[in-house]
Amino acid sequence: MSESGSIIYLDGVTVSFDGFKALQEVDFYVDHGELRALIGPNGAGKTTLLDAICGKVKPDHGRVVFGQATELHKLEEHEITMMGIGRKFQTPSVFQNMTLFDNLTLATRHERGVFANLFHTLNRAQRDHIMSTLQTLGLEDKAHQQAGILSHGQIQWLEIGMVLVQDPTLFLLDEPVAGMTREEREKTSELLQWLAKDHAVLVVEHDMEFVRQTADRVTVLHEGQVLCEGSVEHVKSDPRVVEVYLGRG
Amino acid sequence: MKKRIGFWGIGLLVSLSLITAVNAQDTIKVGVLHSLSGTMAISEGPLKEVILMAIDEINAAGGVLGKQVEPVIEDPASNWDLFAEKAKKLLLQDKVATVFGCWTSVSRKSVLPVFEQYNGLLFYPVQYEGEECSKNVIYTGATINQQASPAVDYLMSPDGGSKKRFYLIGTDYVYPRTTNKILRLYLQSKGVTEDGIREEYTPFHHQDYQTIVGKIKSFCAGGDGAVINTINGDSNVPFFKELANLGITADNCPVISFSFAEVELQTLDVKPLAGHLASWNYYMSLKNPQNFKWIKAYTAWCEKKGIPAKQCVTDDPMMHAYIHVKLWAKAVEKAGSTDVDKVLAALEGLEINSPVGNYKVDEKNHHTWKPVYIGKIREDGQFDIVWKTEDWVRPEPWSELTYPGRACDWSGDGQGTYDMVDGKRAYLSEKK
Amino acid sequence: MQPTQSQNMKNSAKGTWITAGLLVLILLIGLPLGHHYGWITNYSLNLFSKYLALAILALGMDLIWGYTGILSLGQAIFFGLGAYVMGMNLMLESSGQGVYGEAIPDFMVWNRLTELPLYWLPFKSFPIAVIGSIAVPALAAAAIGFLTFRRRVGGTYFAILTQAIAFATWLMFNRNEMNLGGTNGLTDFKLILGYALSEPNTQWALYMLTAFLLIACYVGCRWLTGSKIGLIMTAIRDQEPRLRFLGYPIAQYKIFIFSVAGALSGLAGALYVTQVGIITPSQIGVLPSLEIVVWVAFGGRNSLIGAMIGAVGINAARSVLTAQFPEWWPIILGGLFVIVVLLLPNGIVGLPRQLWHGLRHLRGRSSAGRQPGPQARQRPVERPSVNPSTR
Amino acid sequence: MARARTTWSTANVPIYLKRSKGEAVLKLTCIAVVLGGLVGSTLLHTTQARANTLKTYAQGLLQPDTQRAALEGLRDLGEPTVQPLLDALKEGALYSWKGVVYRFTDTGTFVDLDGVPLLDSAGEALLPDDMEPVPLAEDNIALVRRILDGLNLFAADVATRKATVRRLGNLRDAAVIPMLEKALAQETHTDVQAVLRVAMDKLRLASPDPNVRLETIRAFGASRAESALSRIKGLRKTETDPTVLTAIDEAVKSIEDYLRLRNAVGYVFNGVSLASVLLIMSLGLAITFGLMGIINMAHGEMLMLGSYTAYVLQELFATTLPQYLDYYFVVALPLSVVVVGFVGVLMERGILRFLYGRPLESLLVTWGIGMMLQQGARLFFGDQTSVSPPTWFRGGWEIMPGLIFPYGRMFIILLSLLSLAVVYLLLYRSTVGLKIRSVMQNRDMAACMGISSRTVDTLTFAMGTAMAGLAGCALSLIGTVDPEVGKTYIVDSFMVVVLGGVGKLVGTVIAALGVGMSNKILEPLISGTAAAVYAKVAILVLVIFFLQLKPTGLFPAKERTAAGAVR
Repeated sequence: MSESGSIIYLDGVTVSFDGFKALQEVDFYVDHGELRALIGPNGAGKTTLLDAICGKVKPDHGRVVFGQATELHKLEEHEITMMGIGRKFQTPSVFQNMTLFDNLTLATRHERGVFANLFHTLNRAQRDHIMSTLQTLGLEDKAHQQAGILSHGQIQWLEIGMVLVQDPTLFLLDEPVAGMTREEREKTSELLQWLAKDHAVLVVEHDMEFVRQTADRVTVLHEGQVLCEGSVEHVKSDPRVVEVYLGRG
Repeated sequence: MKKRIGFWGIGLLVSLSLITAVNAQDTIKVGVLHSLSGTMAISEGPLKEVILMAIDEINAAGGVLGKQVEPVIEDPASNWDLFAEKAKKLLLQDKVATVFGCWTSVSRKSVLPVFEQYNGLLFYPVQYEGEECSKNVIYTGATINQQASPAVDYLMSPDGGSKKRFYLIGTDYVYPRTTNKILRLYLQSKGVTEDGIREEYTPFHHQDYQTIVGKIKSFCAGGDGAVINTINGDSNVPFFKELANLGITADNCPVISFSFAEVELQTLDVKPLAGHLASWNYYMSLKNPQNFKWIKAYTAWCEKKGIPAKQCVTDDPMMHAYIHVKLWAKAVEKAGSTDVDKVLAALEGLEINSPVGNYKVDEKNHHTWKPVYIGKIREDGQFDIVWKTEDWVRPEPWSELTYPGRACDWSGDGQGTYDMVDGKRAYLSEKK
Repeated sequence: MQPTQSQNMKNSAKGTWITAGLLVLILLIGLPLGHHYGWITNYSLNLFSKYLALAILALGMDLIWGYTGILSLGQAIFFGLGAYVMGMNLMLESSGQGVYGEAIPDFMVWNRLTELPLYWLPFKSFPIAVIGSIAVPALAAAAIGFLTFRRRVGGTYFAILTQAIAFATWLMFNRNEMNLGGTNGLTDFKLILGYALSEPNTQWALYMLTAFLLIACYVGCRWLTGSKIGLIMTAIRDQEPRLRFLGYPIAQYKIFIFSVAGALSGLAGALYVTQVGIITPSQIGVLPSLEIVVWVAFGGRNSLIGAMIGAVGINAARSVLTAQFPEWWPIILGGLFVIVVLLLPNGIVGLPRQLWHGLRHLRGRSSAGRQPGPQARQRPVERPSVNPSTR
Repeated sequence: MARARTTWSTANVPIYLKRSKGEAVLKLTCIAVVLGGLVGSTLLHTTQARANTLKTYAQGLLQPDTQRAALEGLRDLGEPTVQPLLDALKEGALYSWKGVVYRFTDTGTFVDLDGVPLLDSAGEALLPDDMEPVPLAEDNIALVRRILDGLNLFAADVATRKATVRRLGNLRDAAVIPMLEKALAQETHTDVQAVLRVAMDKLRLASPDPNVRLETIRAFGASRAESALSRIKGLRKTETDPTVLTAIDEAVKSIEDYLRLRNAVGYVFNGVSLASVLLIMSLGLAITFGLMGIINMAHGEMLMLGSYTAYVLQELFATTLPQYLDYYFVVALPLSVVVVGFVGVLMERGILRFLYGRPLESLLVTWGIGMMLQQGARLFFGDQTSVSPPTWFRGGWEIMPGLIFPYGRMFIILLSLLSLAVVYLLLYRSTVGLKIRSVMQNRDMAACMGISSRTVDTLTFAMGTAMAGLAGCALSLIGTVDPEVGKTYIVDSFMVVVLGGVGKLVGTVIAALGVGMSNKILEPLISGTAAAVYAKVAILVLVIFFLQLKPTGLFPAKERTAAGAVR
């Protein structure tokens, strides 16, 4: 598979926190319209990899290339986001003191500069988009309630929704189903597959069950390096993976 | 919450009107405007005491014009902006006949417009930089030629060690700046060369004098140097401690200070200051009967007011503060009225017997005549008088050096400060 | 908790006009009438309009701290800058009337200056001075913001830095070499636009102007906090990282808000100096800056009305108390700090709601209504996830 | 009648009025008396007669035109007994009443020349209103001074002798050399002898004989005596003799070289000294801020409390056991730690623990507390008080001629190093420190391991404040003790902490050194009248710009999310 087809491409990326190498020389790519799962034991560097993509951490060396030739590692976080990369964090972070609607209003795709927003009010189209998003998430009836009152699962969805309304080309989802009930997981999984139709999605997840029913390709990270890559079955059969990961359940 | 604004507004107005509701018809109200809190309280507090004491004595002797004198005490809390506010209150709401108050030049400058606008009368008891001569102020404190220049003359005399080099150090505000502006010219007029004069200013409450004292040490090394100190308040402690530590003593490099007296010394660690000099019009240790009687009276007052004996000392500004109450009373009696203009007229050339001997208000310029003493600081915070002017010194609000031919005259149809322009008076007020 | 933004957006218009109307009623009609009928003396009116000027300052503080969660310990700098710029104009307006009767201000004479320093010249013109008194502080704020926010210096670090800057500014303004009057500051103003400042009429006009501007500023701030910017401000306060990954250039926003606050402070300063008649460095330093904080904290840091009440209330209290028992004032003020922060996280305007909350869940999660500071530890939302039968 | 005097100054001419008094007749009689006195003094020599002559001269002092004669008479009399008389004359305590001369004494009574007090019938001190003060004419002051000097050179008190010698030495008047030689001949005390020699050397510079000048200059050059520098330079202008001129240049050079070196050493010491002050203040902050993330705005006031502890103890000792006054400091040092540490406990237990995780709130609260403490101190102690250091901290160690390291400052340097060591050991080499650090990094985990995080919090905070207490007690040696003493260095020490970066002691140390040194090196460089201030400001600006490069300080805490600064 060629680099040109990839939407995100990590080229020998190394990230270290004084001494400790969270990522070493990682080469990694995701194609357009792909739904990629990223798995690995704790401290394998999964989150760090997402961080490296969305600019939360800067690689010590190596390149992070988005689309054809945009070098993300040279940009600020907000610039990266505006390139069309949406991130959902591991610990759900929404604006608890705002309504769901306001949460999404902030996320809605629109000029981010101060003066652009000084006199900005949502137009009908944007309102509808927000409401429909809430609908897909099944949260429309809570539209004007504080996010603080949502259940953990719903908060996850809200955050996913916030990524949705940004309408990015690449989704970065960090443990989207953590703390969800089985129903919620299935629903989330549907949602992701529906997303993957016209977006690239990169999911970090522990739950193999969920991974199997959602992802079409899986990358296994171990100690900051790509261990192996392929379909869920292929990965599961790989002895090294069994050794480092599944072996431990 | 909307109610609350109204609530506050009303509450405020009520409380204000309450404050203003002071009423007593058959007394003469006088204002006392000294900081009783904040950083200046230490110095200004005692002034309030002697003023009240003087008023007491006056009332005991039957008051003025047969009326009792009623002090209205305001506390501007060492806050320059509050001074203006409080002065306004005294003049407009309490309608006082006169105000005794202010210490720092800053506070005086900020109340000046108020007094001039409402034609009030202010007695100002502290030595100051001069170059001011308001119609509405009587300046009883020393002008520069009544404190600073005599000090310099003393230091340059063989008696004072015939000094040739002078390090002018002060706190950075109007008094030291103006004083040194004039002293510089004065020194030059006495043949002191440019490199024989150093000038430096530190902020209020400055603590770190290491470097400066280092400079002073090498400046004085020749033995012909002296320091003229206009540092204000607490900064003197680290300054003198540093001097003592670096072994700078009074006999090879005397420091002469203009801005602390007995009261401040009581609160400082005097040991490092001992032997250095000060220049004032009055010292508690002056050996004359009037002073002795006054101190006795004040000690009694302290006991009455429960002021601890340690703090019960008198100093120059206190003496002026006490005397200017007496001056005012005498003038009111002479004028037969408390009307400001009449009292001012009565004050011209008014003589009075004071703890420094005879003392009088100048016939023209609203300042006062008094002798100048150089004192040497003792370990007990008192002074040994080492030198005195032969007689009382004429006040010069405008120094001949900075403004040749400028003087001030409020007597008769005098209009205050004027310049002599080809033998004729050109009043500044006419320029405006 | 504060009213949610979207409600704000809807209600703000209505609410704003109601409160504004009330303010007009009290400040622009009530008090002037009272003054006209002599219930309120010139002196009191003048005093009160000083408080109103300070209320504008509090509005600025509320924007930056209450809404955006950035604690600036240097707001007094901008207040001072505005005041000094205006003061310079007043100084020049009444030049030649000083003690020395020279063309330059008195303090310059004893600072051995012969003519006006260059940077004084522009402020000879009143319009420039007015504009300057708002623009200069705003620019200063922008500069400080640019140096700090861009490098993501925030939270306590920002507080300490602004404090240090305030301290440095205070030191500098105290120097007479700055030719701004040193410790004495600028004072002894006589005229404004040729009108005598001492004239009751002038003072009345100034009062009306101040009251009007205060109301205008209030409406402006309400509009700002109600707008999308308002949302973003709150977002910065509560969840800055999240907002950053929504693609917002946080620094820009912080700088913007900080400058707006600076401009308000400057305006307040300009009004203050014309009415009090003196501005000294003692109004610039760390202490006054922190006092502004306590006004806002006392009034209610999530409410503009609260900020204004705080400013007027505490300053009124000061005038009264410093007259009665001055030496206790600092202790009272300090006590206020402790009490307000510990017990009234939303100030007095938040008190009713807070009590209500307190009653609501007695097992006093007293954290209710508290705004987590920008650095607050995330309160984990540990609740059993409910069954999402939302379809 | 008014009499204008021009001797006062050439440029500004204050006028000294003299109240008119004294009729011609009286004057004449006085002159007669004085003349008589002079005659008498030369003839009779019994003590009785001396007393009489003293009286007659005293009479002579009363009139301006006989005053000088009388003074000269007294000078030739050269007797200790004239001292009180002249002192009184000098300080205006000499009076005449009904033609008799009286001195007014500290006890508030008039005494005549034989020391007999003037009492009324009731035995009370009599203070007549028509007492005439005796003015001392301007041009006689020098004479009086000289007479008194003559007496002081042989005064019993050593200090008086030294002082007199020094002053005479500075007179640049070769005429006094014989006086000094006479004194040296009789002087027994070695110190005074040394002072005498220096004084005479200085005077010799003015000697007419070039050889004398030459050797004196060489001597000064060899001894590198700074005190002679300006004098020698002054000489250069007037000197004609070539050999002397070259000698002068050599002397000046050698002295100035020496001075350059000495000043350099001096600056370094000043820097270190300031750094130590900052360090000892910042340590406490570094603990509370670095470990707990609490900005203790009351740190300055904690310092103040430390100073007041010293002050109170001093007062206690002064009243109770004055003989051990010096030892108050020994007690004060540990006590201030305890007291202020305890205050810290109260603060933490009472207030701060409700505010963990909300640094801005705790910042405001601590500031409020500080404000109350400050004013409380002002109400209780008044505004200016100061501690006088124990005698063994007075003065300093003269490390090289003319350069003194004050003991007080050296002590503070030592103390700061000591406390640094203690803090280090406590935090990084002790179980307590281990607990502290574990709690600060992850309180829940620590709690699981059975560490009471609450106790640790209290302990840590108390430790921080205790350091401030220690600092306060130490700083009282070199500064004031007043309610605002905390304000002086607090901003700088905040800068030090920010600059050093939280969580690492070494950062604090280096930052303190950096700020202190650069401050003391800048200060002399910036000329003009405001060096001290501009240096301070410059430092603040530098720090702010430094934070542009390293927003988390020199040694940021090694966590994945750098604490506070970057978010």
